[in-house]
Amino acid sequence: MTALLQLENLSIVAGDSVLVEPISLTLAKGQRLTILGETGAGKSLLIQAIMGLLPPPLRRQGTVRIVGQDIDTLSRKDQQRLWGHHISMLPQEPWYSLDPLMRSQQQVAEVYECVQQERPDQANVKAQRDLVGVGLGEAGHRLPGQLSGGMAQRLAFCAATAGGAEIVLADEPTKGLDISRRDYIAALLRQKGEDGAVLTITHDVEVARQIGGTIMVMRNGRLVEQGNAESLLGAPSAGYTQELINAAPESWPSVRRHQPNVSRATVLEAQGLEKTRGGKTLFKELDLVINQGEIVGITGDSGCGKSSLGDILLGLLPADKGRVVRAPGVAPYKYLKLYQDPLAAFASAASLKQLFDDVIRLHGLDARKVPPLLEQLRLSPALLDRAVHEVSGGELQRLAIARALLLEPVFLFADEPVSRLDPITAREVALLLTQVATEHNCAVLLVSHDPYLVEKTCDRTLALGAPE
Amino acid sequence: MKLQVFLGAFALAVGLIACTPNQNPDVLTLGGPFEFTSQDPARDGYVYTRLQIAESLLEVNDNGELLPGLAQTWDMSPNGLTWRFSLRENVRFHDGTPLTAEAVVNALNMALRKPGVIQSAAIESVNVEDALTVAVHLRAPYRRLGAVMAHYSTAILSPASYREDANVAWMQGTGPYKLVGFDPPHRIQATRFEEYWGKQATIPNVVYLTGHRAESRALQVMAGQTDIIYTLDPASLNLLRRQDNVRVYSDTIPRTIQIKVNASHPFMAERNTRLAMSLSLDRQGLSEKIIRVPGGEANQLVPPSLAEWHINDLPPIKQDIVRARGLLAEEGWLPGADGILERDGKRFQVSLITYADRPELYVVATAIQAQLRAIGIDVDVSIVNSSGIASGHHDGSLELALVARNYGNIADPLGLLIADYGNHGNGDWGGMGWHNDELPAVLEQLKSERDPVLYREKAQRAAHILAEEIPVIPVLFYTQQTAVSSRVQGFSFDPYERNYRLSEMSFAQP
Amino acid sequence: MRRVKQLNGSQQIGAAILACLVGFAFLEWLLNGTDPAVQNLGNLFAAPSLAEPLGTDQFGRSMLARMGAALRLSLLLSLVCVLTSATIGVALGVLAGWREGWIDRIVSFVLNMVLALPGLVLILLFAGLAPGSLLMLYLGISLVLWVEYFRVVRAITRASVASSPMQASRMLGFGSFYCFKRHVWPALLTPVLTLAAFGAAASILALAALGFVAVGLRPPTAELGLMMVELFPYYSEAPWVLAQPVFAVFLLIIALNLLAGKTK
Amino acid sequence: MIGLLLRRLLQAAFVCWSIGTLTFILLRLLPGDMEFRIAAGRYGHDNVDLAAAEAVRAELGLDQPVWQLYLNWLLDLMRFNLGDSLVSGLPVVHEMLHLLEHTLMLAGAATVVSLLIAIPVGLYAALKANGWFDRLSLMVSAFLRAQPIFMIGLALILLFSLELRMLPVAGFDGPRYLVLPAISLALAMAAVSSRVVRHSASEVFRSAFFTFSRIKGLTFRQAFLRHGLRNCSLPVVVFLGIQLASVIEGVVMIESLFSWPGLGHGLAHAIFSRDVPMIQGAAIALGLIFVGLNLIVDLTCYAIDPRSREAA
Repeated sequence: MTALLQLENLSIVAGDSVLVEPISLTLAKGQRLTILGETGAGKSLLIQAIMGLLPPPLRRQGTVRIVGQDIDTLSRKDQQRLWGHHISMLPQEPWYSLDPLMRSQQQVAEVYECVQQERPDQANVKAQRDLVGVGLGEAGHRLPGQLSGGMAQRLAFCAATAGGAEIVLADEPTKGLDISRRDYIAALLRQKGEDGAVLTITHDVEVARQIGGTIMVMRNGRLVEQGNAESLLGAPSAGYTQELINAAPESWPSVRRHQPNVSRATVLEAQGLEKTRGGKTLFKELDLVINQGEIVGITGDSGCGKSSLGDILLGLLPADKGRVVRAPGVAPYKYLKLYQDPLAAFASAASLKQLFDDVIRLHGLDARKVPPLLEQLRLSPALLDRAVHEVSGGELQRLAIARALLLEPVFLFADEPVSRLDPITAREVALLLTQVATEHNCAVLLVSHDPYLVEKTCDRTLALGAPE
Repeated sequence: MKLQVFLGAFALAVGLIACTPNQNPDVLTLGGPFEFTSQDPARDGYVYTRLQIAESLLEVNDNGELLPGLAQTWDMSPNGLTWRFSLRENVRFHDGTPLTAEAVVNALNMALRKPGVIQSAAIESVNVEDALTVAVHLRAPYRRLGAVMAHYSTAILSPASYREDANVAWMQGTGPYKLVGFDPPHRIQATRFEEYWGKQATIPNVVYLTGHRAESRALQVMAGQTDIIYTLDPASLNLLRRQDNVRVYSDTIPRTIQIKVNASHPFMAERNTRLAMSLSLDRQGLSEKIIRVPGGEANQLVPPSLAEWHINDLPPIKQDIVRARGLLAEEGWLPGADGILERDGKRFQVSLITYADRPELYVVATAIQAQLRAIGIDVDVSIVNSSGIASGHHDGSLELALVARNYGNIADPLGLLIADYGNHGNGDWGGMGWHNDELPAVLEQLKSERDPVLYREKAQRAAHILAEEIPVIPVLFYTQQTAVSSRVQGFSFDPYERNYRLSEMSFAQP
Repeated sequence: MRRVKQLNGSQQIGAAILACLVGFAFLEWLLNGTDPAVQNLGNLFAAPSLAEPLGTDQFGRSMLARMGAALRLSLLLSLVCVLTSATIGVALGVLAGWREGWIDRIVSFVLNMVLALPGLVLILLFAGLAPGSLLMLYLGISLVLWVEYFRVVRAITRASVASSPMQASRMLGFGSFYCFKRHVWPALLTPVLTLAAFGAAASILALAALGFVAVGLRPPTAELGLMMVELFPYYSEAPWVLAQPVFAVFLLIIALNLLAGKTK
Repeated sequence: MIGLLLRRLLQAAFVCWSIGTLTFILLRLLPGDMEFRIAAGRYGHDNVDLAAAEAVRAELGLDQPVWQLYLNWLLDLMRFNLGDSLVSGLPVVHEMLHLLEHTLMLAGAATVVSLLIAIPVGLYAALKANGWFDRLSLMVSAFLRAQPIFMIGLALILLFSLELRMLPVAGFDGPRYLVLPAISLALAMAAVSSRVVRHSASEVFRSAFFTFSRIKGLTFRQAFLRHGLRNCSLPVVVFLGIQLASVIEGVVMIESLFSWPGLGHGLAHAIFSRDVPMIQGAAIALGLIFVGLNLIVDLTCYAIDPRSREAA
């Protein structure tokens, strides 16, 4: 059995600093390898190094062999000749990797034409067959902009593999996908790995589990442990691996309280809401009551109107029908929102301290309330001296929570508050949010595409179906 | 790869163009500032007489004397009320029809329907006397009718040239060249008319191109693109004189650069003030350094070429700042803190307008502005359309105007001087707010004066009044600057600008 | 000073060139008392000397004085035009972008009218209205320039108003002025400064262009475009004199373009 | 598609009305008596006097009230009758067609030449981004952009007409006269558009989809022809639309410098002689060219970008 892809002491350096420490691996036909780790673990650099696409200040050391050829012995042109024919890559952001002006099927068909030298009509037939194979039979005439994230990734998969490459590298192929779509891509990769070789990079333990094969866990550019998927995930020896496994919402502790307290006051009530978008009815005749201090979850696939519902409840978006009633006598600024991207909550031109001071001055608050609040959210007060761009996403989201809680809100709409964060951070932030909100007696409407997350954190759940 | 192909193609294209010479051996190319919009002699007729497409009954020689044109002979009845013109035989229009008295009467009647110099003669009727004789009947004697019949606006075109409304559809003249291309306002093409009654032209084709920027006109002749450029700007003269392949001709023509003064303006009503302004001018400097043609200093309005009207023994006006200041002080003008003259708390501040049609006026105005500033007069110069002079005269807003006046417009300046000074010494282009009754009276007498000696005496008297009273300040005698490519032979310049004499020119053999 | 440090390399070069030109123009005004209109027909096209460091022109006028005057004119006119058009454009742009509705519709209507005519044609019409009037040039150029500010500012304001940071601020209870100060203005500053630099360059070129088609300023005003046209026929006789206004315009424009940063 | 045409058609009508009204108002305010200016244009500068002016006034009915003149003009405009030139007496539409022909010839030739320069230069510079050619083309472009457009024209005249004597200086009498004005205008346009081509091409070369198309196995040439060209031409075409305004401005300058008998020259001349119908005609013609060229840009974008077709 010949090795299709072989790395020997491959490391990536920038000047004097080592970004990825030496790593060796061999991938033979029929093998699947998944590298598991958080952002900043240097996983993506590894793939770029194998493809020869490292951005200039970065350098590769060690040997890469593709189908037995040491790529250092090949000219740049010959290296690129391996692309598509022997090695291919599934991109992280499929939308950006597809030509926005070309119809889906053509993007696959042209590979047959150019790489396999097929006649155009034949190429089209084959492309059509491929698309049908991944459930895109109806979408061949669409442009990438008209595809959903999952469809775009499946199209990219077809295009990347049409050239007949044995080796497929996949860089976070399931990022931002709903669970059902995520599983579909994982299945495709698993299947491809059976007649070729697949190297996948992901932070999602579930994806790694589904693809199977070998798993390597990486942290900060260093290999933590490796082993067979089942045994490694079943009984990890490294604490970090365990942490990663625990970070999946399935493994979170349930904070759900037994029954919402019926005697609590109502903070928000919606009656007969209806919203239509792009000719599709997202929901209709929807009634919802949110009581003080309770945590309500909303789930559903992307595009089902989860976020719209939250915005309608806050009055940021008009409803087509129905009305929203707030509790009488409560100041309007006590109904707030947490954004998916924490950057979206802050003005980028001012320092965090300035922004906090603005809020304190506006509402005549007590500045001494800030340090204990930050402590509660496990934040260092020194963070406030930095600019918005100088703190991590997890910290910024917690700062957003802190700023909201300063105003002692009665209702907080959290729109996918952790989906942009790394799993371990996501877990921490999500659990903190629900815990602290409860302590402050603030109702939370938590929107997430991940049913497990909602299940573990919310008092009750509202599932939105697919739009009609 | 692509780039090399492209560069190669570009070089090839440039190379091909380069192989074509700028000069065509069969075409004489002319350039000038005049834009034309119609073929009507009353509007743009000068273009067609200059290009020798249209001809008039009479011609004018360099001395301003009338010569036979389409009319071989002419005479005036003893009472001066009837003029007879006998036409040349065997003359054909460009459309092949013969020149007859009827055609001439038709052409003159068409001219009478439009404004123009022909209106200055009180013409009662124009009649066919016989097949080749035309009679013009006047209501009052008009000695200078001959000059009118030499004017471009009375050029004779065939009857087929005119539309119902008296406008010209396509010009059918009698000249040595016939019109073949008409692209207003920029291009006229003419080819030799083989059945011309006189001497055949040598050069087969002529093209006139309008170039409204003086500096690009000068460059055209340097580049060999154009053979003759009329009306050059002074700035380009030195440059052109240094070229091997260009000759520059400077011809004095009966045109004078002068300052029209509003004498009813409270500042300039006194003769002393106008004299002081005249004395402040460095005419020699203007002539040598600005116009770049030495010897153009004007001490009176009418240039030497119009001998009857020119005072030969008048001394030149020398710049005399001290005397100018003295004269102004006599009138109560004293310099203020910034050097500008003041009287009764009013600053001597006036506006001077001029127009852009003649390239040198603008430069001369700039120099005059600085020279008047030196005696304490603050002048604000603005450029207007030439029509602004006449309209400023009528609404009284004009203060000073720098103009170029053509005294040779119709071979004798009488008509022009009547227009300029006939109304108690005033006229659109002449005096303004000035009051003099002697000059108009003298001019009126000249209209019917038939004795040449008396005519001269009275003309001299008129010239003296103008020199003495200074209603208009003479500055420079105009010089026509023409640049001619060295391949052109037989060039000469008509000081009356009626005729470019193209048919006498030929190309040197290369 | 902090802003100067924020500039990149080529922007600093641009700022330095501009500072030199401004310095020259105003030092000349302070130190050199020569009247740029005083002629000396006996001293045409004098070569540069101690008395006349830049030589003299076709009327024997001091080129030092004329260059100083011309630079002051171009700089001041462009400054005033940019200030006017930026003020109007930013004010209307913020108003239209923020309020949308009828203000937006009215201003956009005027905008379409102005845009229907290419800028120079509009300036030509204005300059033709009163030839030689600095006021008309100023009005014409400003009228053309404000459109660009308006479009950019309206788009940015719209985006800012719809953005989630501003939505967040609104929910926190902040008023319009705070939202403008924190969200809209910081987003506007850089593009408006870039537009200002391009606008200044455009007005300098427009002024020169009008001088060229003879509807600009009157003689003996020292104006760079007018000087170029007047001196061009002497290109072989006195090339160093012609080179001065040409070089000055070149430096002005390149300095402003460098200062503005990347191509639009 | 229909909506696109309709929108531009509406804009064209709007242009006619607004330019007409604006020029009418502006020119009513012009200094100097109109009849004198017209008389000067008609009968020569030496023949302007009160009599000639009176004749003009009577003939053209210029003593009518202003609102009546305006109303008449609007009615004529609706019938596509732009009136007769006050100066030459010829129908304005006729004169416009003559001038329009030359302006379109100049603008068209200049655009073609500028693209012939900008596209290869921009692409080559993008291909070797930050290499010597890129830097050189940036410098040349910055140099050209720092000139008033007439300086470029004058420099070309000096070189090609006076020193090399290859080409005529000014005027129009055959295709050779087109070369210098077109190249001057083209250089000024290419100075900007070559950088736009360079920018959008390097953007495409660095884009994820271009890299992905290579990874799929396409050669550089295939990837460029199939994905690069169309994607980088879109911003270039959009930019050309923006550049149109400066092309029209350049046309006015270049026509004036080269005595080119086009609309820009005609407009400047008409403003000078206060020929109201001609000014309106020329300004409307320039405005309509502007709208027409924008329509071409729209249609080109429409052809290049399938997204806009889906949206329609």
